[in-house]
Amino acid sequence: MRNDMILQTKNVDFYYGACRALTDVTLDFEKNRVTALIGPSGCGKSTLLRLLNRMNDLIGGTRVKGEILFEGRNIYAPNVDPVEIRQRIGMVFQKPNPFPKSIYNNITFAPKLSGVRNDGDLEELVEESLRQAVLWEEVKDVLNKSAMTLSGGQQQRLCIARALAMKPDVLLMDEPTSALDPISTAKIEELIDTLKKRYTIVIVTHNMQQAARVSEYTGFFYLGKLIEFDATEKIFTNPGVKQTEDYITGRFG
Amino acid sequence: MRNDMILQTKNVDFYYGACRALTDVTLDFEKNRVTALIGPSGCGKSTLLRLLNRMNDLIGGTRVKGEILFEGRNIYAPNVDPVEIRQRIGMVFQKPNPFPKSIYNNITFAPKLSGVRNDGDLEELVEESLRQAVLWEEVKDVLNKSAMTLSGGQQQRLCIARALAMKPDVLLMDEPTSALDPISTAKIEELIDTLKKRYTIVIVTHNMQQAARVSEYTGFFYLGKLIEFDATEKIFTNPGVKQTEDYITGRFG
Amino acid sequence: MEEKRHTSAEYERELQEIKDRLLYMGALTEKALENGSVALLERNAELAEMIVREDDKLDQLDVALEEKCIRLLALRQPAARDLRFITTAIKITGHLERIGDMAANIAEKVLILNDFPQIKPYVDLPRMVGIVRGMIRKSLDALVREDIELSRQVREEDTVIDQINDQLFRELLTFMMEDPRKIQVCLYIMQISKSLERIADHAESIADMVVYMVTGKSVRHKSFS
Amino acid sequence: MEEKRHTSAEYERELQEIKDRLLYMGALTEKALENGSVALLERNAELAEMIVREDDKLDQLDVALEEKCIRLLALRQPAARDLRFITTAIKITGHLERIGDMAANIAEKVLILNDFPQIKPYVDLPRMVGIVRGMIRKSLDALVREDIELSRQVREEDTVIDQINDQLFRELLTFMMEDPRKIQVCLYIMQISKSLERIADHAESIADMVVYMVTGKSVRHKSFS
Amino acid sequence: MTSRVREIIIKNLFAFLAFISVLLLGLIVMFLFREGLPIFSQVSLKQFLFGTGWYPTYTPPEYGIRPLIVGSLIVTVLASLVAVPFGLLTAIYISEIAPARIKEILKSVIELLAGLPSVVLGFFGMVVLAPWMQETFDLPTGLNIVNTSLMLAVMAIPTISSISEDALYAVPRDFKEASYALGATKYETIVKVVVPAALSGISTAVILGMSRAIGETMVVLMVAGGAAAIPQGLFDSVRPMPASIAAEMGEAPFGSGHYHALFATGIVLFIITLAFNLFADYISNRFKEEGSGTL
Amino acid sequence: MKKHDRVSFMKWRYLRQSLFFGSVRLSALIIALALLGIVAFLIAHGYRAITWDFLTLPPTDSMTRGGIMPAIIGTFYLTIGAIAIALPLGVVSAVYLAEYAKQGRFIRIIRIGVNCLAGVPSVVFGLFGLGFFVVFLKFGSSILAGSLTLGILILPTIIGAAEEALKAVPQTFREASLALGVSKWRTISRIVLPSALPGVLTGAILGVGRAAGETAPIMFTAAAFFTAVLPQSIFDEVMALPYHIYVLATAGTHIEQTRPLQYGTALVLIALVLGIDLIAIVLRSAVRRKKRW
Repeated sequence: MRNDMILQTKNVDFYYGACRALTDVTLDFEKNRVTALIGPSGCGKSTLLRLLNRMNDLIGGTRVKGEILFEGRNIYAPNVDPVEIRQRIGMVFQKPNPFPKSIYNNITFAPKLSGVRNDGDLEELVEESLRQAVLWEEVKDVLNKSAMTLSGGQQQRLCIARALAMKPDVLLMDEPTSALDPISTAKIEELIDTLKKRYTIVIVTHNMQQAARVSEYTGFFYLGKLIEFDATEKIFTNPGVKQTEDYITGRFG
Repeated sequence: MRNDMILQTKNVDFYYGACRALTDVTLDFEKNRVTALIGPSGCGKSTLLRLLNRMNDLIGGTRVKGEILFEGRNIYAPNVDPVEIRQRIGMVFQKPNPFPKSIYNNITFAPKLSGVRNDGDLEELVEESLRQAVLWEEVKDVLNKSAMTLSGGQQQRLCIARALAMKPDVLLMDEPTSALDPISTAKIEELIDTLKKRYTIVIVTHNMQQAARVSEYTGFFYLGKLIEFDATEKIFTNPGVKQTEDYITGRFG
Repeated sequence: MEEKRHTSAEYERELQEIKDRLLYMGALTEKALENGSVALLERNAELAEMIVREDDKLDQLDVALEEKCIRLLALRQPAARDLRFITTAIKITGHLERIGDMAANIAEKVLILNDFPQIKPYVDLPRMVGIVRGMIRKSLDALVREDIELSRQVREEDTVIDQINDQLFRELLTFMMEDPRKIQVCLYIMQISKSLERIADHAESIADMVVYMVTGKSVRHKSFS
Repeated sequence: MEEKRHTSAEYERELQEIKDRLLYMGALTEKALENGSVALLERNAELAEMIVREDDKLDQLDVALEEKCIRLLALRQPAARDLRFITTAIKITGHLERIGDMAANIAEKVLILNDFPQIKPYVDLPRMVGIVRGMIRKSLDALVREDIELSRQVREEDTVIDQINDQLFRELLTFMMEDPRKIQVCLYIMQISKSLERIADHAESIADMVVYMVTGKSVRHKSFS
Repeated sequence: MTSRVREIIIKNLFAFLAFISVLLLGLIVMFLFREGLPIFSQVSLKQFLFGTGWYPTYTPPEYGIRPLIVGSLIVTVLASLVAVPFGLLTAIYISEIAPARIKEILKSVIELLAGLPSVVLGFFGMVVLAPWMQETFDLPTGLNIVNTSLMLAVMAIPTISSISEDALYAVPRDFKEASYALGATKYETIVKVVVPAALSGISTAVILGMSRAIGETMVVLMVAGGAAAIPQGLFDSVRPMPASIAAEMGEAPFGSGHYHALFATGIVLFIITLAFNLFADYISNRFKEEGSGTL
Repeated sequence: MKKHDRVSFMKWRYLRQSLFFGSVRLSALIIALALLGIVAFLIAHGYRAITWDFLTLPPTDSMTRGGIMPAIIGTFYLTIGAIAIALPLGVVSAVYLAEYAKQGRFIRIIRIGVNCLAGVPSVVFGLFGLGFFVVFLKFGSSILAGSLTLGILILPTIIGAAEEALKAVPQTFREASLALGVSKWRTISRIVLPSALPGVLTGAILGVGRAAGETAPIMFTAAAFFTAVLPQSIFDEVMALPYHIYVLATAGTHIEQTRPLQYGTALVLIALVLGIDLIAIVLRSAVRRKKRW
């Protein structure tokens, strides 16, 4: 059981300056499972997500207490290089954000920098990543076109492919469909379903129904605290905490 | 029956340049009811909404065919002033867009322009509009503070109050909650429910569930055509057209 | 469903309406049973006929309520407790409708019985009716108050009904053996008793569902078989 | 549910699974009825006991399937046809479970009957079992194929079953009057017949629900009362 | 590890290079004071600022720069009176009204106008405007306050116009849509919504335009006429501070009182423009933080 | 309001609009005409002076005849020197401000420093150049001193343009790159700077234009009244076009006679400066059209 927990947070507090954004969050993420984080705006769910690959480093004046273990190692230990962590823990953002480069170069950008030079390897990587992101069939003939010419939904799948090209273990998704229409959303959700066989996925979503549809585990956050964490089925049919129940059933009062 | 139809579109085609965005849309909006327009991105639902108060006039190179009747009068007739139409048909946008003015001045902006000068009248109007938008209790002591200091959900309710201050007959809402979190969304939905007693509401939404929750009638658009229009209950439990059924049940193929 | 109001007053109202309708249906079945009991004791054919006629009402209420529940499922996407409540309501309305059917069956048998001479004073049947009515009321009260204790009581009473039914069966069997002319009458009484026993089963099912609704855990079939 | 695939293959799979489970439950009840019939004809106590034991299985399947449906309602927010299918499935599984209970009841009666001498060759009961089994199969086929015509057939067969049951009742009543020693045996046979009649009712209910599911219109209680 | 070290080195190197701007500003202040302060051994600060006589080559010399300050201020104010309405209206035209093609062209025109070397403008004022004025209004000289102000206005208009236009352009489309949807006309939308929302940017534009005018050298050197006296009318010649510095520095012997006085004038000029710039900075920052909420 | 009142009120609202639009259009027209007028006037008076000799010969006869070649060369040297100093320093500063600096006192100081530097009058730069480079560092009046002075003058322009260009690069690009496990410097050098390059270039070119046209800062630091010989090292004085105009127009002994030369020189200067600006404008609009984010 213990070994299946690829990411763990232990009593994590997080501060923006003097303001505490997360309080005592302890949460285990199981390997090859989709875990959804839900809760109202400002509840800390996105903050937690960005702690998991040290993206919060980019903001000044923040402070982390407690431990975040990735494969048992505290990623906030002083000798840990956040760059390495981010290579192992990929991220997909709310708005699709491909680079203004060709589709091919979008995918190869990071692998090239981390030392993959061989053209054959790169081409293979591009195809594999795009196939995994179920985009290959749509773009295989236009790999040299700018990524900006793709539709919003395609761009988001490209961003997922780009993250996959680094062969990460974990994929963090920060409201990956909130800028997309229902059809693109459905495609991304279906994609998440196939990806979980190979990756551990943590998804933050505004949309409770989405959490219900895609995830195996759900954590409900409120005011910076983890109120309840359980199997998604349990959370949505029979939550253990009154606050969760109220939120799930729309009693925000 | 006929008299209850405050807005009607008759065989409306709409073109952006050479591209036809709407094809032969004929649709009646019943007075004091909430009508939802749903469909995938680019299906024409927002386009139709913006035709209803001539907001599309602001974009160059567009062309309207067919008639749009407001209380029986074609609003695209040459002698009709769009400014007057917009005073009778209010609009609320996707992103809350209060003016960077005080709350008070946001509400009084339009009434002042249309000639309401008396301070007492204006104050009354502000209170009435804010009360209708269920915002009065939250802001009555800070009417002179900038509207920008309000939260997203409050801003959107302010925008609704601002539209109500013109005492319109119809309120158009273009995905009014897509930028808001579930709690604010629930508040706006509840507000829509109370507003329909006095106003006719047309709402465009990405979120099928939202259409199900708030509306009495639903129109499903696909590729610029109105596929099905019926009571919301009918659309969501037993739609008449296969395409609608597929969309409603998530079979986007 | 207690303290916190749903942000949508309309939704809250609709949930309440479902509860009210269920209680109303429950009251109708109780009334039918009471009338059946009275019709039997007072040999009142008119009353019995009315019961049969009124079963229609319950059938219509059942269809309407089920549609309401499905509408709510389609338009509101309820989750957790609300979802359990609505799916439970769909099943409960079916049980209540069945109870109504049973009551009508009983009334039909009463009509037939009234054409025969009474073989002995009716003691057990009125007693069963009293218990069964209490079970229906308690099971629905349990639903409304989310009271698991009431559910437990209903379950206990069901065993009482089963015992009475068995005992009555044996008693009637003896009557039949003793006097073959009484066979037909006894058969009808047996059927009434059996119907009451089945109503009690339905009431127990409702009570079990309440437990599921409140706790999210199924207790059905635990005590069975 | 035919041509177009749902974008979520997982969802489509789960819907299919519900269908498969319903068919499986239907097959189990049919098997139980068939075994009951055999046990009766061959006076096979062992087979009858097995049926009673196996009812547990159906009970568990019922609970599991209902939970699956509620899970799907909570996690997928189905609408329109999918929603009608799932709510229908919740009710159908209840009916199938009840049919299983009836089959077990029949088996219990068969066990008792086996202790008595046979009063006449069983003709009507096996015939009823045959028809009822067909009704169960047809009602579920109607569900899977969304075939309203099959539903109509089920409805017609139900009247046949009602007629056989009535006729058997009168016949047995004559037997009982003629020879009080046969009263007990006849009562049990009556109960078996009644159980089969109730199973047929359940099958008809299932068929009616299929009509609702396919057309969105309720036909229940239309032909009743 | 090496990549982390490299990151740290790069960051600190860049910080140092960025700090050079501040060092330069410090050096400017230091050298202005180093060369300018010695004058106050000859004349008091009060005499220097408020003295009405600027006779640096007389014996004994007089170093009163009040006429120069007055000259600078008057041409700046007059130039602003012309440049602000023109600049602002043009900005409104470009950002709100003009069709796309005209908009592009006009923006380029403004930018080219900004790029016009001041010496050319001075030259133009000197050889075209001055003779014309002299003749038309029968003046003793065409090199006067009005001429200077007009030329300075031409210098300031692009600054005011382009910064205002940026500010207007930055007003979200949402505001305009909201206004139109409420039944406002285009004029009302511009005047009541767009301009107020851009007011902080427009204020910054005006201040920076004035700052540009007051510090401008070549135009005032060539067109103002050079009279170091407090002017009595709008057609008098003046000698604004930059003109005085530019004109006389070549002749002032190194290390002389005159030399130091010119540097001291530079200090005054520097402080005035610094004040303008800090004020503009303050305005744009203040509104950035609070939003132009209660306008 | 009665219906009649409402109609006339609407008419009043539209009248107000027409008046306003009229004045706005008029002011835009006047400004466009001002530029056209000045340029047209200079062309009309100066084009006759532009000959091959004018462009390739040094001035002769106490600058009453001959060409302006040394001034063109001088301006070229000064401008190249200025941009060589300001561009690297400006871009690096902008990168620091836009990418590395977090909120704090240090960055606030730098920002105020840059803003103030931008507002310093050009003549004060001249004074500073004189005091620091010419006198204190003993460069004398030279290309070096002039280039340094001009470089400092255009530094804030370059920083501003570069920072703007960097800020226009969507934050999401940086996040995307960092989230892929790419280090900060590589994110900047591979993603941010290439995206910002056109903007930086535009800024640099505009800086060049500004440097070429400035007069006051070089008056005391680099510009010679007259030299017949071309500069041999960066410590030599040079002639420069702007200063040459000023000299011809104000300090010459035969101001009226040399008018054609003045017009010609002015024409060459504006052709140079406006030409450079035009390149920047065209480049920018081309890039904007291509840009998709």
